[in-house]
Amino acid sequence: MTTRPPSDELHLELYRKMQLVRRFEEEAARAYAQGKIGGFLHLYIGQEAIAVGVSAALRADDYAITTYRDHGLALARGTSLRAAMAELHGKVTGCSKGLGGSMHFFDVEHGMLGGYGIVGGHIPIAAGTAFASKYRGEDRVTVCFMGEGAVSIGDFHEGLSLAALWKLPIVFICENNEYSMGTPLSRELSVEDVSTKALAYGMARDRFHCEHVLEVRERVAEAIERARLHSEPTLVEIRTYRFRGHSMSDPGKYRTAEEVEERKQRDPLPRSRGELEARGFGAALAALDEAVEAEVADAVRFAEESPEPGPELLEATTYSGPFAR
Amino acid sequence: MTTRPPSDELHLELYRKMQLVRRFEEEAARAYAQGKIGGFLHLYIGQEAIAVGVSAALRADDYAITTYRDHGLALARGTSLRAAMAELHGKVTGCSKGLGGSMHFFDVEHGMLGGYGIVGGHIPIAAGTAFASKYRGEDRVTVCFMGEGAVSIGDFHEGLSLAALWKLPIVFICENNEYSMGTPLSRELSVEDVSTKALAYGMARDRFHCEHVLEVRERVAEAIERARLHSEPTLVEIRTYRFRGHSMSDPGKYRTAEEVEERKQRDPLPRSRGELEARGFGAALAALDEAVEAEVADAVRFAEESPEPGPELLEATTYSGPFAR
Amino acid sequence: MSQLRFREAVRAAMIEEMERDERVYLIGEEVGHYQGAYKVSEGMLERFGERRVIDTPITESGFTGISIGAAIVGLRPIVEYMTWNFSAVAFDQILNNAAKLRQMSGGQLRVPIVFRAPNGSARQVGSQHSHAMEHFYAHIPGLKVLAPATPADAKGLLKAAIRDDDPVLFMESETLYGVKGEVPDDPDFLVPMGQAAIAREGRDVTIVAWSRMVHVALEAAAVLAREGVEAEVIDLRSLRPLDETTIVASVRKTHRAVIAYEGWPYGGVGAEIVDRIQRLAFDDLDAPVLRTSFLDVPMPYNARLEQLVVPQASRIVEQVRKVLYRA
Amino acid sequence: MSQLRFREAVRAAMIEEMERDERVYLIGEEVGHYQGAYKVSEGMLERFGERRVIDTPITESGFTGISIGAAIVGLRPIVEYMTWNFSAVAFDQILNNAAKLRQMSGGQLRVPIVFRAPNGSARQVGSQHSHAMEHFYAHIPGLKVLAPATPADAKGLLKAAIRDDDPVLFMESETLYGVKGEVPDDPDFLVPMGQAAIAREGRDVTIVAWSRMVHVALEAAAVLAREGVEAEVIDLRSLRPLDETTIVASVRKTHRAVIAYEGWPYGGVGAEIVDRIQRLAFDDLDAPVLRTSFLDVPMPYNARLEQLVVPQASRIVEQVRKVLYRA
Ligand SMILES: Cc1ncc(C[n+]2csc(CCOP(=O)(O)OP(=O)(O)O)c2C)c(N)n1
Ligand SMILES: Cc1ncc(C[n+]2csc(CCOP(=O)(O)OP(=O)(O)O)c2C)c(N)n1
Ligand SMILES: [Mg+2]
Ligand SMILES: [Mg+2]
Repeated sequence: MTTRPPSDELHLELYRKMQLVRRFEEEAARAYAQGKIGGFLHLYIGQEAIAVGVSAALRADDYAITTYRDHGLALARGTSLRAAMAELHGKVTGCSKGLGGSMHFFDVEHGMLGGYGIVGGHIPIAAGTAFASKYRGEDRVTVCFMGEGAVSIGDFHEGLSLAALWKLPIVFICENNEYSMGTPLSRELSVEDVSTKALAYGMARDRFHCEHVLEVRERVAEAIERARLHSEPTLVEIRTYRFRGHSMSDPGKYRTAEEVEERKQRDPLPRSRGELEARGFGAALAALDEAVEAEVADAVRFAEESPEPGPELLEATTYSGPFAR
Repeated sequence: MTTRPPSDELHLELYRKMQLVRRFEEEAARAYAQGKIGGFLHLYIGQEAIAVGVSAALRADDYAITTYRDHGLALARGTSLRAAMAELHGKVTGCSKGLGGSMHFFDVEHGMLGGYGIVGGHIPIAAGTAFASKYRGEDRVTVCFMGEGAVSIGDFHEGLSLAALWKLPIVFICENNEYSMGTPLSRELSVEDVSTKALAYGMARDRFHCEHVLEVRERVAEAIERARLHSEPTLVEIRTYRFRGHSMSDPGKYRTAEEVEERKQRDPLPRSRGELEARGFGAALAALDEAVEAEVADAVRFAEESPEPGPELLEATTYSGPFAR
Repeated sequence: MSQLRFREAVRAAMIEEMERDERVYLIGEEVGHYQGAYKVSEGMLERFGERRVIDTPITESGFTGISIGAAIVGLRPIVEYMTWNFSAVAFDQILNNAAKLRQMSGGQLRVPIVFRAPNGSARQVGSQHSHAMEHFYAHIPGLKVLAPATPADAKGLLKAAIRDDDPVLFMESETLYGVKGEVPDDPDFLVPMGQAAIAREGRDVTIVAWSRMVHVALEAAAVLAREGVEAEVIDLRSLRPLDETTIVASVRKTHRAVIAYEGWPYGGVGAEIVDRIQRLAFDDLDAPVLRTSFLDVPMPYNARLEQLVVPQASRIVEQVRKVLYRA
Repeated sequence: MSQLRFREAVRAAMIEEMERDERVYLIGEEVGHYQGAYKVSEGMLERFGERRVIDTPITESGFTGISIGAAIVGLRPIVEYMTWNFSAVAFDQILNNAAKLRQMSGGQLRVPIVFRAPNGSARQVGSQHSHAMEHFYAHIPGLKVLAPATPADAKGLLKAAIRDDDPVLFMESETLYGVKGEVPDDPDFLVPMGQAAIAREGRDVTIVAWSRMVHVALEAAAVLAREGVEAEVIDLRSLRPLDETTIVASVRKTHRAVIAYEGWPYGGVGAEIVDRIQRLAFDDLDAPVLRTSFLDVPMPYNARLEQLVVPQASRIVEQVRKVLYRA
């Protein structure tokens, strides 16, 4: 076997990650429909190129934080499929011991500092991790993901105001998927270009459509470098689209089937696959896909067979020290 | 006696109002030092031309709302000196029956919808009064005053976001006096030009130094017209300076005596007086000043002699209906 | 009378009051085009138009403040939070403006506004989405807090709340929305605030509950009946004002009380009720008043642990046995 | 031992811990260049520099969240609010992140952070600036809440809080800042959380108080002594964890209890203490437990009405007479 050029190697690896996230979530949706997973389940399907592309631009010790739509980021950063699927099943082997659930994936070892359920609330938290890096004189970077629905809320403003004032090493990534639940951009924002918010803070900004995982990686790498080398924040708006409902319980009546179909034509995942096929990696892709299937199946089995968390965890995870009653 | 040109008539009247506010607060400061007034007392001295100029551009039925630094606005809108001074003395004859105090002047009859103590908290409230005007199809306008210290907080962002999205008939007036308590602009804002915040909302904006009460009136009148005729909000930043401490308990060590002196040279109040003198109104001014002195003295006497609110007011002002315990 | 689900009763109350009074409007996330995150406002946008059924961006503090502002100049807003959890970002507006504006203004202003949303635990929605927020708000003078358990009370109390001149917080429950019941059609059917209902009569012990927990308390009462214990179940309906008269009358009869509700044990509405009972019926009490509430931890996602944290009928039964010294 | 004012004791605790541990920093409005709105942090900027004594814009939710974020990755922030009132705009951060992150993360994270500020009534600062915020926060599992009454306890408890791995809310009082007392100099002097102190021994009635009200309770006890009533005054110091052992032991001895504190009557810490006493010392109680709190209204500006709303020694005395059936 000849060695592949590094760029193809990378592209294959990012394809694999996207495929992993996609297939993981498809199986999660199935398990949810079977009642094996409860609560809310917000799928990332359609947006995988963002978490995967951004993660590829990060160093292993960088911090990442996101919303309740958090499976993709956790997997992209390296959380095992087993730990992720077990978390959805509420098992103690899950990345948050089955206490967090779909919306609250945490995996500190992989720099995944969590999925958060209150829109905007995690933005100051993310700025705080960047603050800590700067305080300690480290060159770690934080990336903070949010939906475009978050940009009108107070914590967005306070987080960005302070990040700009204190020049924190952070990249804010707004995944603008055009809908906040059922609300389209036009009913959400007086200026649809989210990146203009950066002007108010004198913050660097970028804006592009998510069409290719490698482009995501490259564009965001610039912002990450700005954070790492100059300790300056950036607001990056990435236009994207989610193919599924807001969560599993959303029938998605606010969009036409044509609109969704049209967007699926621009799905970055098959685009990467197509390109890689065209470059002669058909066999490699088939092998990758097969490995992904095996990994997902293994994760489901693992999750189903894992034990549940016991009640002794409740108080021990409420306080680190003695329980305060 | 010959009739004066209307512009001089107006200028004299606005001079009188500024002088009224200035002398009212000087006497309030004296009463505070004597222990006759308690709590916080935030003086507006130096900024009078703003409340007076803006109020001159308003219709009597327009709404105005501001912060705890609220004496100037109440008096400019028509609250009697008696009611204002009695409020500071905690008397039942006060504009808030002695229950509100310095920070919470309310005078609904004069469209003074209050002084508010939580920085930024009144901004959505103000937007709500504008919302109501639009809802009812009235052409009333709301003006909402705030310090530049308020622009980083969440409620500023949410209030302006919604006002822009819903095209509410409101004018946001940021009185940028360069300090938020002891914090100078440089430690508060990454972009010192507050009006740039409007870009994030696609909102009209204006920005100028408060040098002349008539200019304030004219410039803000444009924004008021935009609100009244087109139901569109504006963010107006007016640079100004407070000559006293943040409140009576602030020694103001964060500014040099020279800086304060230099700013006092640009005090709009003596400037108006000077101009009017030069236009031959010396005698009229003297009469005005004398009337102001009498009015202030009367207000102090009234306040001192007024009765205190009785305990029966407490429950009756907590609920409109039966007390809910 | 009509058979309505809880969500339909809430909707009927809103529709009737909006038909009656032009100043009433509904505002919140997804209340309009989406027909409500839990379909409570289904059809209302079509009926009343965008002027009166208003979709908002995610700005709870903003639209709360805006509606308080609209209320002080004469409108009568109904503010829907997608769930009460999200009111936490609007906490200051509720505490410092809704509850205080009347008093700060020396009585010049009124704040006729209703805040409503589903409250308490749902199913496995986890730590940040399972709060019982009444425990924070009932503490605050200037506010009223309602928590009905049946469709009829939901309709009658919500209509009373909308007609009230003070801020009223109205607690619904996702898990109750599907519950059916008889609901009066009379457009002037109102349930007065501050009056509890006796959901079940009994002589041996008083169980005080509200909202969803009334149904769980009735389950517990059925179990207890099989043991020969006749529990009186009080459906509070209104938390502030609190109907201490009904509670005390019942305890005078039964001499024992258990309070069952969602929410954490430290303080809150439950502790307040304990205080009133021990203060107003001290000599009638044959046992300490006990409570059944959430366990004292954030809500876990795992279904079994969640069931452990949320009060079940069996836990109420246990507490009743304790106050009867049968444990 | 040194004679220190309360504010100096708080400052000494911060300085010692910041000297000891590089990860500790102080953040808030006017804590640096201005030397603290109430001069608590006077001199600290000069000593530690802008890196560790950080002035913020008015963004309570922002700098609360930032400090929680810094805490989960290993720093140990001290967050000062200008007063606790302003924490209301950061309520969601405290409720949903500070208190929950450990549990949501399955125990992976710790949140070693201290929030501190003056709390309760000051003098005529009116409706929006006079909140006793402990009643909201003590309800929340995941948080600890302290409220010392003396300079020594302020220092010892604050140091314990800073060294603690969980979020601790520390309630000071503007009206206590000038109070002097003996304070140990030992840099390892810590007061353990969850242990109440007996501020005055007595046998006839137990008065439970915290923060500023301990001093008012002692005043009341002095008045009562003249009537031949020996009141035991418990200075709680810590509200969560709550030292029910000390309270119950005292009530077992005195058979009567009055709770005196700032804050509204509905629910809150006061009601929780009532619940614990009636639950754990039911058979020892000779009278209902009574409370002396704020009247149930927003704080009025007028000085006389404010004094009426805020508990005075005379009101405590009255309640004591009632539990002694001497009223
Ligand atoms: C403060 C708050 N308000 C409301 C909600 C309910 N909610 C959850 S997700 C969501 C929509 C968010 O949309 P967006 O930010 O665009 O992210 P997306 O779901 O598209 O990824 C809403 C309204 C919440 N979680 N937090
Ligand atoms: C949310 C909140 N945080 C802090 C305070 C305390 N505080 C009152 S006024 C003030 C400074 C405000 O400055 P600015 O907005 O510039 O208005 P100015 O006083 O200059 O008129 C601060 C920090 C408050 N009232 N509300
Ligand atoms: Mg979106
Ligand atoms: Mg200022």
